[in-house]
Amino acid sequence: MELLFGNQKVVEADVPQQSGEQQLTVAAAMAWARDNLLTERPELFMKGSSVRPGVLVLVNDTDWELCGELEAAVADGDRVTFISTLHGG
Amino acid sequence: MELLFGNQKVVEADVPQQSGEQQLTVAAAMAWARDNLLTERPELFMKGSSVRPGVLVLVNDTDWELCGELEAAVADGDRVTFISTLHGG
Amino acid sequence: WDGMHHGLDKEQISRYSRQIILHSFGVQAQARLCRGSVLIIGAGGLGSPAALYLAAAGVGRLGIVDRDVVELSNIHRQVIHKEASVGVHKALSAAEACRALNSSILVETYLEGLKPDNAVELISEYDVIVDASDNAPTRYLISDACCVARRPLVSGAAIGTDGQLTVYCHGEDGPCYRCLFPESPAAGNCARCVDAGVLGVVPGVIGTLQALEAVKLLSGVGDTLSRRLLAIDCAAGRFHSVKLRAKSPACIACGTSPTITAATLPSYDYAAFTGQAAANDA
Amino acid sequence: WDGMHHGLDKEQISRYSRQIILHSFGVQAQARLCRGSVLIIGAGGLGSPAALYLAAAGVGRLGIVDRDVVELSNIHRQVIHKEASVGVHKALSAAEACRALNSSILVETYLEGLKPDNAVELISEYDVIVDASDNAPTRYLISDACCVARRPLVSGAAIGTDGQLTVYCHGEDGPCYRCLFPESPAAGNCARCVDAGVLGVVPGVIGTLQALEAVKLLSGVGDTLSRRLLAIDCAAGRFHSVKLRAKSPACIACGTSPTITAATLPSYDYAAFTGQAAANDA
Ligand SMILES: [Zn+2]
Ligand SMILES: [Zn+2]
Repeated sequence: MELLFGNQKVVEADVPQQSGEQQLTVAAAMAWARDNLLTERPELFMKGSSVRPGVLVLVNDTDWELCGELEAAVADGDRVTFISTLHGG
Repeated sequence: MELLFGNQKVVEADVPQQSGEQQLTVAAAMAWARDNLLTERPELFMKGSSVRPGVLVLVNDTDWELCGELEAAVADGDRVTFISTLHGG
Repeated sequence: WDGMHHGLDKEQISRYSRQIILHSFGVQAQARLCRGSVLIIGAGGLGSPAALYLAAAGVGRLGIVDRDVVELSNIHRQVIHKEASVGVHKALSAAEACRALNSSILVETYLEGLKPDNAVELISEYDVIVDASDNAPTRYLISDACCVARRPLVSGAAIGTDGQLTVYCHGEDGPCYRCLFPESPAAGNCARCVDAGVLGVVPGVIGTLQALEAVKLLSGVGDTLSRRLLAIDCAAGRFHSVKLRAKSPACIACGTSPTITAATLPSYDYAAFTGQAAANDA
Repeated sequence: WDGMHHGLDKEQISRYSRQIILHSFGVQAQARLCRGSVLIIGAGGLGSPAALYLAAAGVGRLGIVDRDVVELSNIHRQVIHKEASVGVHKALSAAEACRALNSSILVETYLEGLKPDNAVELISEYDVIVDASDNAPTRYLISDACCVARRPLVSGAAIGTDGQLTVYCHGEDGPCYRCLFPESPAAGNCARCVDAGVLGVVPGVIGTLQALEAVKLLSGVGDTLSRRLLAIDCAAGRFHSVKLRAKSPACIACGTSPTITAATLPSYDYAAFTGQAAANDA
């Protein structure tokens, strides 16, 4: 995801809690990142309300599929990482 | 330290707090490990009350020299690691 | 000394003595390497160190698949080839280097590349498969064929200063490439070394680690990277290990009712699925 | 395109094109590699991939130090040598492989090994030093000479299924080997590959990563492993990065009042200090 975040690979961000929601989810964190961190071509990051094909989403180094995908809860100090599958060799 | 801990590389241990001491130190944890975990040749691990030459002591992946060496405090959940310097190539 | 019935001759005992005296490896693990076989798909940046280290380690039979010839601009990362091999078929150049390192092993070459109509048959002839290819359609093809043939797959990739490594299709619950990425990324998102560039030593690190995983799979020694992905940021010097999902029952390649089978795979359109033509100039 | 004044000729531009088009590297970093020099001490398990990748990457001048000849039992991990090179001097065999990969670079060989009376002079002739040796006295000697000559040192080691990597003597506060280990381990605690065995691909992984660190130091691109030690457990597939202390003002090699200097180093008794004779059959 290097390109998408202006060549910064690790971005620490305070994602604001949305009013009316109980708990921040990965979905909300992704939407916030798309709107606030992406410097170019957001379509390389998301597709609809989820992540684009070929991107693995991790919550604290664990595949989000094991944590509830879009609905996975994220709390203060949690790390959400996006890894693009690579094809080069 | 593989050999010294009976081929187990990561040992999780509950080191008992010594009565009369405020806070568990690396020194106390080491002495406990020597007496309770070592299966053979404790002299390969310690020399006197400190670690033998060629062994790097880490507290949560940080060189103990940066944490206060023998007096470094360790708490529940902290990880103390011993790495032997290698010479092979 | 568990030296009975290992089937190694005197020269092998001498050649591999440093692995044999290693307590955690030993003569039986070495004998399993010598009896085993690995298919390396791609003799480029990843395949170069993978082939060298597997030949040196004593894997009994190595297959090398590539369809391109060596170019001068390959050599900064494809260290199995020499200047004098520019213009020579990569699989042949790599095989020659492997034989020069170890004449006691068998090295076979496949000069047509991996295709849907030969993939399952070819992969079935080997114990462990190494994906050292460089493009999305070939990566899906290899993973699918490994599902059909039930072969463990050591998958590596590198671009720029980044690398990735994992083991697919292994054990009870190990996922395949499709379990992780059921939908192919859009063609524009798939950087290849030819287009985006790569620091030569990066595929070197990943390809060497692929050899390590193949050795562990063949010998039965150590824990492989099934359900774990290693992501390396070589510029920052960061190594990141992440926990992956289990295989998906709904996966069309490795699930409970796969639609990709020995019968259907040969006619699957990988170019259409990925929006890219296959290339194999790794 | 920052292609002005880089001093690369047309063949170099073509040969290194995949590194040059990489945004984070580019033509100026490549030019620094081509102008730079690296001394590799030990042409064994670590030195094999280090030399291959540094030659391929285009480091302008490589020095290779070793005093042993190739044996059949080396080749399972020392992939720069060939069966046909058994009996040939390792430094010569390695140099020949580097030249076959890249005839545009200069490769120099030193067949006497590193000794206290030649170390500082030899190390001073190179920009970056790679410790690919296999014994304690040589490791202390290399570190001391790098302190005296003020050269950054890429240190790698491997035994069994374990490997270690760090950069010493670099930057404002980077420690040297003595800062970490002022006292040498007892001789009985120092396993060597010859005695304890080593899985061949393990020094392969570490040596390739040593080439990466040398490329970063020479090119100025990326963060090197100064004050960080990478410990790899290849059997478990675990990569462990630890934070190291800064250099010690009291260090007798790199501190504020060193007793090991260009004048005193040649007569320092490394065998007595470590209780071991030096060997260099990495
Ligand atoms: Zn699957
Ligand atoms: Zn020092």
